Amino acid sequence: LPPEKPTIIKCRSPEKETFTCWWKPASDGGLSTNHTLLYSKEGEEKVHECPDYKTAGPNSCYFDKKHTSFWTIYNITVRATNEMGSNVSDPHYVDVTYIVQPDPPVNITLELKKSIKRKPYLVLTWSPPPLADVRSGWLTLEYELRLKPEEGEEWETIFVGQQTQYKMFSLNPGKRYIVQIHCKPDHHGLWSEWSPEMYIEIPTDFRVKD
Amino acid sequence: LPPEKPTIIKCRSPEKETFTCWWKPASDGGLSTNHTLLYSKEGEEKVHECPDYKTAGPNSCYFDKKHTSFWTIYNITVRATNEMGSNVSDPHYVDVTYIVQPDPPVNITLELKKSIKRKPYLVLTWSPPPLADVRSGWLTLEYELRLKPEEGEEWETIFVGQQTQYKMFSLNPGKRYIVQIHCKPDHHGLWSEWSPEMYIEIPTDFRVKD
Amino acid sequence: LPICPNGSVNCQLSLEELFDRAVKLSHYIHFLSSEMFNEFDERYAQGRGFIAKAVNSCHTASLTTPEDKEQTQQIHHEDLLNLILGVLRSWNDPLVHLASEVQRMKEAPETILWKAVEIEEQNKRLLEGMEKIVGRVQSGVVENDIYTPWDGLPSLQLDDEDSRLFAFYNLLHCLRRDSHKIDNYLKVLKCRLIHDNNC
Repeated sequence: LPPEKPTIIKCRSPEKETFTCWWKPASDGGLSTNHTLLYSKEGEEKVHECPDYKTAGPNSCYFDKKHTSFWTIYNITVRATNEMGSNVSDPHYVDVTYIVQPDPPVNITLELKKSIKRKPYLVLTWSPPPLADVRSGWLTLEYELRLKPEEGEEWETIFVGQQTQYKMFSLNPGKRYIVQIHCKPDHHGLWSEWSPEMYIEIPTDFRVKD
Repeated sequence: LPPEKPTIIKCRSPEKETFTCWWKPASDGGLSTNHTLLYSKEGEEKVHECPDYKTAGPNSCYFDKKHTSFWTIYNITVRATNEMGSNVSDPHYVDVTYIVQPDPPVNITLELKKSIKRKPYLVLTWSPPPLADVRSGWLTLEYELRLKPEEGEEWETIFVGQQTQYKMFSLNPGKRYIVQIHCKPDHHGLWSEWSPEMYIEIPTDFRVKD
Repeated sequence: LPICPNGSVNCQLSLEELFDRAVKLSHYIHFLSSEMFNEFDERYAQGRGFIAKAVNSCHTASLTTPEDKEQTQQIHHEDLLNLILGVLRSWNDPLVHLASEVQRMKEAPETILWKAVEIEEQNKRLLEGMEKIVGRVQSGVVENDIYTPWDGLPSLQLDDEDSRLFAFYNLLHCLRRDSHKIDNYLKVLKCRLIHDNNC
């Protein structure tokens, strides 16, 4: 039998300069199957083949700067071929601006402070992921943090816009909290992975005097 | 004695359409001295005299729209003359692009809102200064706000880019805050004065339940 | 938000999307050009009186570009777009040489070098985008005739340090000026064509 239809899983750009697409190979029914990624740009008849099947690992296509335009929509398909015939995936449309998924924020610090009236508050600070930080003004990021008591079930998520610092006031002395942060390009694009979990313990003697 | 050398103090444009220069008159040693502002524009041999000594008050020269060009260097000097002779200031080189200092933002409103999870947050909105024509895109303004607890010492300053609205999340229930905003042209120019102080009290019953 | 809801039938970026990206890019290019000029000025030009000499010496000075709000608003958008294209094209060649000549400078600071390379790349990208916008806005063929040649390479390679530094200063001063013009004109065009002058 000819191979089944392959499917394009996703395409991602880490910094709006290059992008990579991954596909799920068609089940090959035991026959050796090879895959070809083809793409055309909006308004152009010309069909091109994937410029680089290697850099991003198996079943992937990497578009370097030269092959990445963010003025156009890409129409991408993958063709699976074996000795009995071939089969083409559904078209996958890509606009590079919409598939930007940055790396998580870095250099996260948690510091416990006491306000003038002895109220404890937590100051979180962080930095943009290195790739975005270098191109500030080109890739503007927004941040969201989440925290929960260690044994708690529910995360509390707080959107903090473009700030890279946040003050938490309503904390319970004696509790241990888990904190994570992630980021996303300001208009279009996808949330990064969450940063690694960080822990902070609110000492009991920080009891708030009402 | 002929007058001493006058000095040009500064030149400013409030809306990137006109500009004014001020000078410090030379000490006149008791003799009546008059001042003449002369300028030439990049790429032109011709020397012009100040078009309007009146509009911006004493020791000033006002350049209306017709006499104001951007991306071009003005070479400006002031000459002081009395019956004993005259003296000319050092040349002052000005490109109006870099001397725009707008008026502060107006119509500032502060509104307290509760997020879905009963967390209090403050919504600030404001408008660009009336003189500034941001609608046509000729002038693009960026804003920065600062706030601090009433009895606090330290201002917290937040750059908010071109938005005219901002949501403040990390607020301390029961506290009274002072808020101010100022603005600057994108890229070049000077920050406006801060807007008048505004106060907002975060009610205590906004305390978050565990 | 599906990119192409009805498949590939007229599936293309909207003019608004194209202008959004062009303005973000022109803003970024000018931001870099301005920073690069300031860093160079601070490091190499203090007390040399270059500003007085850098008068009317940009290779694009012969292009008559609007110099105030009224002129910018009165010019037809197709003429302004072609003018932007002309200025961008006129910078392709000098930016290629700028990046390589900065590399040859004595302890060329990494930050200036990196910006020169980044600006060269982003300028080409903005040119690609502007050709796309002009093609969309203008029914006819994209005009290719607005262009001013640059003959400044020899002066970047002069032995006399003061003259060579002035040549760099002047080029960076002109780049800062022209990239600001492009950014400003694009913001006006976007408000005019996309937001009906109600930005």
